[in-house]
Order: sequence, then structure tokens, then C-alpha cells
Amino acid sequence: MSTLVIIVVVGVFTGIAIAIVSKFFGVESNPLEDQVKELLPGANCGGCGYAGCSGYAKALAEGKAAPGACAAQKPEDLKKTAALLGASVEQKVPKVAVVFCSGDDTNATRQAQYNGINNCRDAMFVAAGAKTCTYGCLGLGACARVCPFGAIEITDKHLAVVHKELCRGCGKCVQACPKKLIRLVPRSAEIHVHCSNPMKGAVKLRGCKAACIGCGKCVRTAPDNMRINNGTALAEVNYGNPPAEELAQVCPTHALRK
Amino acid sequence: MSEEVKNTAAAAPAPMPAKPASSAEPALIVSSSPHFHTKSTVDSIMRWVVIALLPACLAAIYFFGLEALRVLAICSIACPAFEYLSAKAMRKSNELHDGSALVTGLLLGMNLPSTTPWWICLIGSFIAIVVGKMIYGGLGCNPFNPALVGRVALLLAFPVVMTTWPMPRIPASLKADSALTEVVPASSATPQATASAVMPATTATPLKFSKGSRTHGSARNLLSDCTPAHQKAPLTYMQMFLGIGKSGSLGETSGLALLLGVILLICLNIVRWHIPVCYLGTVAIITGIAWICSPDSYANPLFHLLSGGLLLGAFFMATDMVTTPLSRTGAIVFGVGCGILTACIRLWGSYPEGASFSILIMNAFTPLIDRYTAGRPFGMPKKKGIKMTA
Amino acid sequence: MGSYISLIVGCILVNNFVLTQILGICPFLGVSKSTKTALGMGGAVIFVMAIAGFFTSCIYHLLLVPYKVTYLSTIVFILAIAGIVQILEILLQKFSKALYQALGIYLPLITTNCAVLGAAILCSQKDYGLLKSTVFCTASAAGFALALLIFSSIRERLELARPPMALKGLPLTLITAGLLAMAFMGFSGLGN
Amino acid sequence: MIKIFHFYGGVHPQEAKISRGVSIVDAPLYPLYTVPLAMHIGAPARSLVKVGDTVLRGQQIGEPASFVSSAIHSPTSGKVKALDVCLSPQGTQLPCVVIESDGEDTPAEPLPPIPDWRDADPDILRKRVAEAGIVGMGGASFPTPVKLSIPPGKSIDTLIINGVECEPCLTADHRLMLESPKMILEGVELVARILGVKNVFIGIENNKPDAIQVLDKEAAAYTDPVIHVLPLHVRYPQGAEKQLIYAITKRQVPSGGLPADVHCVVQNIGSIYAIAEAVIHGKPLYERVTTVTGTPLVSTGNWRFRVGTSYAEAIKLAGGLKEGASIAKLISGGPMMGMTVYSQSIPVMKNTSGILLMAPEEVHQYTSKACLRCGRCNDVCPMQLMPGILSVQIENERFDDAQNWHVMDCIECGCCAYTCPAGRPLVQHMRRAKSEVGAKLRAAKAAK
Repeated sequence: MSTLVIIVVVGVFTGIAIAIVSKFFGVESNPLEDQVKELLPGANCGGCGYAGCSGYAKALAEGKAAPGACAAQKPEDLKKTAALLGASVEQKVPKVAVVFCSGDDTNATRQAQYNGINNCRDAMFVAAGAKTCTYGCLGLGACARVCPFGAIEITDKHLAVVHKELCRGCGKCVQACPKKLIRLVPRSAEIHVHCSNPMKGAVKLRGCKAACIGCGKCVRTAPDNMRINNGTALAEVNYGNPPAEELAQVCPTHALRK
Repeated sequence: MSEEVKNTAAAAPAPMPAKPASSAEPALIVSSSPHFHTKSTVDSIMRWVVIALLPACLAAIYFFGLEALRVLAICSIACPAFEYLSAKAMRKSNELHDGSALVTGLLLGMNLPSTTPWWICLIGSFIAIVVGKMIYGGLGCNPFNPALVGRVALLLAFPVVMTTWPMPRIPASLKADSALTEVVPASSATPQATASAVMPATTATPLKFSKGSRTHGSARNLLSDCTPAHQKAPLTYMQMFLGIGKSGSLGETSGLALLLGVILLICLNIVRWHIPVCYLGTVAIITGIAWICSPDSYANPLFHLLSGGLLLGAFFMATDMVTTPLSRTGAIVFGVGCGILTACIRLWGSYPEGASFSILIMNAFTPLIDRYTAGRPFGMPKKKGIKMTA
Repeated sequence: MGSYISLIVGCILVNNFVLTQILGICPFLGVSKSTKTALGMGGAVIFVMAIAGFFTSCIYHLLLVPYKVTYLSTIVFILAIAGIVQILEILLQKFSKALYQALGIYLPLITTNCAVLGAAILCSQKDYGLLKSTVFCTASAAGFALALLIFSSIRERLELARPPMALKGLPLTLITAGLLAMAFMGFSGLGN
Repeated sequence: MIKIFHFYGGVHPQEAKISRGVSIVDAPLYPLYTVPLAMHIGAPARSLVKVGDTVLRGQQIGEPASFVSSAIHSPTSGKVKALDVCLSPQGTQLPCVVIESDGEDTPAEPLPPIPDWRDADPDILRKRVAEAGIVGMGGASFPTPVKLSIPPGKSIDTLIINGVECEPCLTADHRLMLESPKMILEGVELVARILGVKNVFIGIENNKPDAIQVLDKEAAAYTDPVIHVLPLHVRYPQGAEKQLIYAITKRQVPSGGLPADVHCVVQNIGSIYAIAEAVIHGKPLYERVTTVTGTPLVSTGNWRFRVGTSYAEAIKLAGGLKEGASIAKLISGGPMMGMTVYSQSIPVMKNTSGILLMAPEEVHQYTSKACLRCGRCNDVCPMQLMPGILSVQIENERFDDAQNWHVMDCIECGCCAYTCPAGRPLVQHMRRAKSEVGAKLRAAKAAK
């Protein structure tokens, strides 16, 4: 009998104490936040602009953010998130990262042997990477190291290449590249102008065999799909209406390629 | 393919070594400033540490005979071998040439009695190199002194072997007439030991006596207590300093040889003087206070300084670069901490020897010491130390 | 007085809850990622254990012993400790949001932290009085906090080391904890 | 003369000042000069010429584009061949004016000399310094007129002339002090008058006793203000602004602050000389003394180059390479802070204090070995930072930690990397962290 009484007494006393404390000091929490967080991929890539997935989940639950900012979220999860929050989602254009450079070791020669930290961002402090084309990819893998999905490969010839099938378009590499060579483009586009050097064609060709020299052949062949960027000698795919894969054949330097 | 990609992403920042210029390669090297560099390298530092350890090794071989050489040789071959094998297994580039494994091997050997069987030496080497160092990523990344990790693990696993010391050789002039070759080989001695010049009986180190005397209340006669049976006159402090008639691990005998080594390292700026000086000073002060309060139950500070592994620890273990604080202030804190712990363990703990444990514990404190002794940068207002990041 | 000093030294160093008694390993591994959270957790555990030690000792001596139901100690102590942790959690969420978030799941886990219960039960087993139990529990918690602090600083350094991929993270942490425990064995016999 | 001034930390690398005994020689006229329009910190100058224009020596061809900017002058007479880009030692592309020399070297109308500068208004003198396009010639190339205008709310009481030249190998300032002490002292008095200060010190490292002696003798004639010549401890980086101020005045420039915060202005010997020339002779800054040195060279020396001369010409002037020698590093500046360049077409600029060639056997290769924690970097860091810990944090991209450990106070002097037995590229780590943390701080400031 006393057993029961003692346990009940202790239990009731503890319960009352907790009740009093929570009455005076309690903070309300939001269960929605956890539900939303479950639906995010959990890669904490930061591509949404918030501090990790939990930060985005918090913003979503508080109504400060709209669903769809996470590029890596699966479409069905996005739908579920929207349903939870009672919001509608616009159909998003799926995007993919592309390295806009063709300057591997055969096309754009290294001017000097670099001795230092094996990271593009560090190499920028040593003669800006010592490449013939000062706009070119250094191939030391800053982008590959930040990619949460392992979608970027550094080729043997020191050029970063995004594997489209692995890329989920989070955009972390875009920030990591010190030469600003990586951009997010619609997944539907098949071919891209793999060059980012805005200088004159002749100057570019001195530094890289595979540069876009701005000859305009592609634009003449497919005026709706291609354009020349204002003020530069750089052709650009019209991503609103991307060209067919065959157009790559007209490019004399093969800067326009898959 | 995705596997390959992952490997690229995981690659630690590594240098791109400049190859000798061929016609196809660009000849010029670009690198960050500065372009001048001291001649001192990791390899040269380790080479000097090995050289500094040589007098103590020679002393050990002199006092314990070829048995000592056997132990030292096994450890100093096994450690580099284990480093090589684990580097292979971890697919790391082999850094054997830096000689740090050899240093660990020598230090481990110095911490073992000369009667240690070969397989215990091997186990110790394995623990020291693989568990103590390589799993952390090799030289520079280990939080604990590898040789001490090996030694303490052995001490806990094989307490009898690790605390059974053979009698050292003593000069003929000091030998007592009666206690000569009649001594029967003790059971723990190995056959090789009998063959060597070492007296085959085992004995306790002076420290053991200091421990025992605490209960008997006769710390005044320590020196004669711990004099080996085959020596006619009681041990003197000078003898203890030189290592004559003092049993112990290989590196615990000759204080002189250790001192020579550490002075060399201090002169070469490889070892900071702060750690050994503060360490020994703190031990002397604390044991001195205890001795003044109660000379009957505590040994005097000189005895403490000269006995056991304190000198070896203070000179070569506590001064390991990788596991000790970076700054001078940090080194002082570290030395004082080691001293307090060693003195406490020696005076009041159940182990007779505290040097190894106290250095290991202070190794664990090193990151904290680094953080709280970080100097105030030039031009920084006072009271603005290192902030913590959550 | 002397017995209290040796009790405190014994609890903090010789019979360190984490490193020699292997109690409270869950938060020891979970919250030792950064020194800042380790400090917070250490403080929280000291707070909880001091209060728990006091209250459980009160319950033991005023309730369980007079009614001769000391066999109930485990279940009653659990109840009391759970209540105390709950209160602490509410308070922390109110007054230190950052610490609350940093401690995360480990805060409610103090409830199931065997160190807290272990200390309370040890006290009752050794039949410590009210003051002695409180001192014992506080000192044990201080030992826990010390181990946590040291270990967190080592882990911060290990984060920057270059271990093989297979050992990165928890494996290396566990091995390091083992080495640290090994070093702490040197204290054995101290304070007796 | 007895007390020798010093600071905390530092290293003492081999001095290797093999060209210290070689007098300054005027470099010959070259057919082509590539004059960058950005030879200074701040906005690049706006070009005042078009392709095909004829220019004269000393004619202004670029005007300052903002407050922190500088004027650019033509090094010789000739024709503007092109407005192009050229490579900078940092590896970036700079806008430049390519001038084809006509071989006449016709001077333009000089700026009117100010012979009575002792009585002139400081503002007139300051304006002249700006017109002459003078920048700090020690290396940082901060526009001098900005440095000479005292920021509002600050007061200046001390002028320090940096004749330290603590970089190994370089001897340009040393030769300049030896050969033109009068001009330099006039320049010192001039700057002291612009700033209105009474405490004037010339700090010279103790390994240049001849320069100390010469300047000390000449300085005896100056009484208003008195010019003190101070011998300094031979220790790199004695010539770093903050260290120099501390050694001489024992004042610490606060973290993130400027010399003006401790009431000091520091001027380089080369700039002082240029200021004196600009005011007394009306000559704008279009040439400077540069040391060309290195073991692979046949001869070494100090030449007065016009800006825009290519490194290739400078190397040719020094006799080219020795038989069988090859270059492994071509460095703009000294060996401790200079930048490696990979092209000999880079032009000499206003801040090119030296051109250094290193043979393959002299080159030290950086590695990414783990930090040994020996603490030597700690002992030598003149800013009393912990470079070892910082570099490991930065290697793991923990820039927040690095910021907490004060990486922004790093002056990139290179003492840590010089002394590192593991051969870690510490300075590169620090630069990376400074740029990342700086970007973060700027973003935070912009967000406010």
C-alpha cells in the first residue's frame, strides 16, 4: 500500500512542479517545422539561401518562405510540402549546373607550374592561377569538393565537368568557382557555349584553342536559338528556346558542344 | 563513375609538386610568397631528436647489455614497419623518411625494461604507431604522444613484465665481494639475460622504495634501501644521476645522458626549455614541500627528480611537438600541469610512477591550453581572446 | 573536511563518471562536438545532478527509509530526475535558446543519462547523508563536465585531422575516448 | 645612435644583397613601353590618350578616376600604339597604354617647379604630389596624396621614413639613400611641412651602416624640424608599417586601424625621393630605381627604369642568364613578399622594387604535410597570431574559426611560412582566409 502511495505522491508532486514551470516559462513550438523538414533532402547545401535545411524548414513553417526554393527537393516531396503548408507551387524549370569552359590542358596551356594548395580558390592568390586564358577553369576542384551530390568530376586534363545525371541544381558550385564559370541552366538545353572569356576573338584564341571566337556561325544557322552577348565576342544559347544538338557541328572551335 | 567523382571531392588539399622542367613543360614555377625558406625541415628535426637520444641509448646498452640493444632494435624496427604497413593499408603516401616513427620506436624502447619479451615490444610498437598515431592521420594529427600511448597500454596490460626490472651492471670497484655470481637466475629472467653481463636478478627501482617506505615510515634511508644487493656502498645521488646501480626502464638510468640530449635539442630550438624546466621545477617544489612537512614519510625532491622516468619524460616525452601547446605561455602551463600531476600521483597515487600518465593527461588538455593561452595579437585591445564558435 | 576533499577529488579524477565508471557515455559522445556546447551541457548536468542529488537524497531519507521501501529507490529516482530535467528544459528554452538548440536531443536525454541516476543510486547504496550526497553528485557532475570539456577540445582538433575515411567521425572519437580513459587510470589510488 | 630599435618576432633570412655595392644606372631607351593604367591601389586611371596620339615624356596620359587613384605619365616621347590589356604580377589583366618610342625622348613642359616650397601652402604641395602621380613605392602602391591628407578627426605628430629595406636581395632604397642623401632629406623636410609635424625619424636597418652615416651627417644641417636617423635591428619584417612604428615610437597601431590612429605617417624612401623631384624639379613619377638580382644572372645591379619597361628588357640589361643557368622562379619584388610571375612581358610598375630570379636549386617547394605543431610560426609572427592553428582551420575551410583567431590581423609578411619545417604554404592559407572573411564582412556591412 505504502509503495503505491509513495510513487503517487512523488509523481503528483513532480507533475505539479512541471506544470507550474511550464505555465510561467513555457515556449510554444511549431510541429509543422519538423514535418516540413522531413520532406527536405537534408543535404544542407544552403542553395535555398537559408542556414541549412532546418533553417529553410523554419522559414517555411513560419510562412516567411515559399516552397520551391530548394532545388534538390524531389517533385513529389515538394507537392507534399505545399499540401502541408496549404500553398500552391509554380511548376519550376529543372536546372542543371554547367561549367562554361573548355580550357583543359590541351586547349589552354598552363603557363607555369603551380606549387601550392590544391584548391582553385587558393590558387587564385598565386598569379591568378597562371593559365593562358585568365578566365579559364583551373581544374583544382573547388567546385567538386563542395558538391553535396558528387556530380562534378575533374578530368585528367584539369577541367571540371558536371555530370548532368547526378546534378540536382543546388548551385553550391556556382558560388565556389572563383572564376565564376559555373551557371545554372535549364536541364532541357542539350548544348552550351563552353567559354566565358568576353575578350576579342583573336586575343582569346591566343590563350585557348577551344574558345568561342564570336564568329557568329551558330547565330546565322539558328538565329532563334542562339545570340551574341552584348558587347562581347561570346555566343550564348537562348535558354528560352534551346537549339538542337546538331547545331554543335557548325562551331569551328567546338566551344559549342554538349 | 560516381565513385570516382566522390574520390575527387574527398581529396585533401595536396600540393602540385613542380616536376623538373622538360621541353614540353613550362619551366617557371609560381607559388605563394615567401620564396626563401629555412633549412630546417621535419626530416632534419627528427634526425636531431634521434641523435639527441643516442647518448641515452648508449648508456642503456652499457648498463643493461645486449638485452637493451635487443629491445631498442625491435621497437625501432617495428615502429617504422607498422607505419609503412598502415600507410599502405590506408592508401596514404608513405612518410617514413621523416623519421618520426624511428623516434617513437626509440622512445618506446627507452620506456621498457630490458627483459621485455619481443612480442610485448611488438604489441607496444603496434599500439604506439597504429592506435597512437596513424589512425589520426599520421604525424601532426595525433592528440596523444604515441610512445606514451604504447607504454601506458603495455603498463596496464602487462603490469608484471613492465615493472620487473633487471639489475643494471655496476663497475667492479663498487661491487660487494660476497654478492657475485652466486645469485641464482630469477624465474622471470630470460635465458639471454643469463648469458649477458647483466645481473640476472630482478630488482625494484628506487621509486618503488619511496612508495614502500611511506607505509614503513623510513624515507630517510631510501638510498641505502634501494641500493642493489651486489653493491657494497649505498647509492649516492651522483650515482643516480649517472645511472650507476639504478635499475629501471632503459631510458631511466642515466640522467646525464638524457640531459646531454635535451641540451642539444634546446640549443637547436627543437625543444622549448619551458616545458622541462617548469615540469621538473614543479615536481621539485611540490615534493619539497611534502618533504619539509614530513621528512619521514616523503622522499626528498632530489630523490624524486633523479629516480624513475621523470627525466626521460620531462626531456623527451613532454617536449614532443605534436602533442604539446604551441605558445611559450602554453608550454609553461603544460609543464606546470605535468609537474603537479606527476607529484600528486607519486606522492598519493597507487602507481609508483606518474610521469607517463601525467603527460598523457596534459596532452589531452593541450587544445584547451592552446585556446586559453593564445596571445593577444599586436594592436589588439586587452581582454579580447579567442571567441568560441558553437 | 578532509573526507570531503578526498570525496571530491575521488569523484572528479579517480572515479570519473565517464572515463573510469563509463556512465553517461551518450551525452559524452553526443554533445562533445564543440567546446561551447560541451560547456553548456556540463553546466546543465552539474545543475541537474546537484538538484537531483539533493532531492533524491531527501526522498530516500525522508520517505523511502522510514517506510522501509528502499527497494523502490530506482523507480522513484527516475520519476524525480525526469521531472527535474523537464523543468530545466523548459527554463533553458526560455532563457538560452542557442544552448537549447545546441544541446538538442541530448537535453531530454539527461533524463535517461545513467550518470544522474547512477549517482543518486550510488549515494543511497553508500548511505551518504544529505550533504554528502549533494557534494558527491555535484562533484561527479563536475567530473563529467571536466571530461566533456577536455574531450570536446580534443574533438575540435580531431575534426581538423586527416584520418582515413573509414575512421572519420565516431570511430576515431571512441578510440580517443578510450585513450583518454587510459590516461585517467593514472589517477587510481589518489585521494584515498 | 647607441640604442637599436626592434619589435616582437620576425626572422632573419639570408640577406643576399649582392647588388648593394652597385651604383644606380639609368636604363637605356627602349622602343616599346607598356604603361598600365592601374599601378596603384584603387580605381584604375582614366586614359587621356587615343591610339595614334603623340605623347611627350612626362606628359599625363591617365587621370585619377576617383579619390583613391593616381595620375599616370608617359615614360618617353612617341606614339600611342594601342590601348590594350597587360598582365599584372597578380595575374590579372590591367588596362594599359602601349607607347612606341620615337627615340627622341622629347620632354613635355614640366610642372612648374616650386623652389620656395618652404613657405608654400601645404595644400599646393599636396596638389603637386597628386599631379605628379606619386604612390607608395615600397610595394603596396597606395596613392601618396591620400596618405598625406590627414583624415578628419585624426592628428599627426610623427613622420617616419622607411629606409629599412628589410627584404633580402633588394638594394634599391639603400643605393638611393647613399647616392642622393640631399634630395631625400629635402623631401623629408617637405613632407614634414605638408603634415606640419615636428618628430621626424628615418629608420634604417643596421646592416646599412654607410647609409646611416651619410644620412646622419647630412641630417645635422636640418634643425626645423630635427631629423633623427635611427639604426634598427636587422630583422625581417622591420619595414612593415606597424612594426616600424612600434619599433620607433612604441605605439601599437590598433587592430584594423591605420598609422594615423597612432598619429603617425610612414613614407617610403623611394616615394620621398619622388616627392622631392616633383616639387623641386617639377618632374612627375615615371621612373624608379629597381634592383635586378638573382644567382642565375650574369650581373646584378640597380637601374633607374621607366615604368612600362618589360621584365625581359630588365633581365637583358643585367647581362641575361649565366651560361647553363635556368630560371625556376621570376619574382616581382623581394623574396619574402614578392609575387611569382610567369611571363617576362610584365612591365615595371611604380611599385616594382625589385626583379628577382631564382635558380631551380634555390627554390623551396611547398607541401601539404600536416602541421607538426612545433610552434615556430608562433614565435616569429610579428603580429603575435597563431599561424599554425589558423592554417589548419583554413585548410578545412573553417573561416569563422579563423576570424575568431584574428586572421584579419595577418600582414602576410611570410615569417611563418619561412620558418615552417613542414613547408606548409601558410601565407597562401592566410590570403585565402582574409579574402573569404573580408567578403563576408563586406556582405554583412552591405546588408546593414
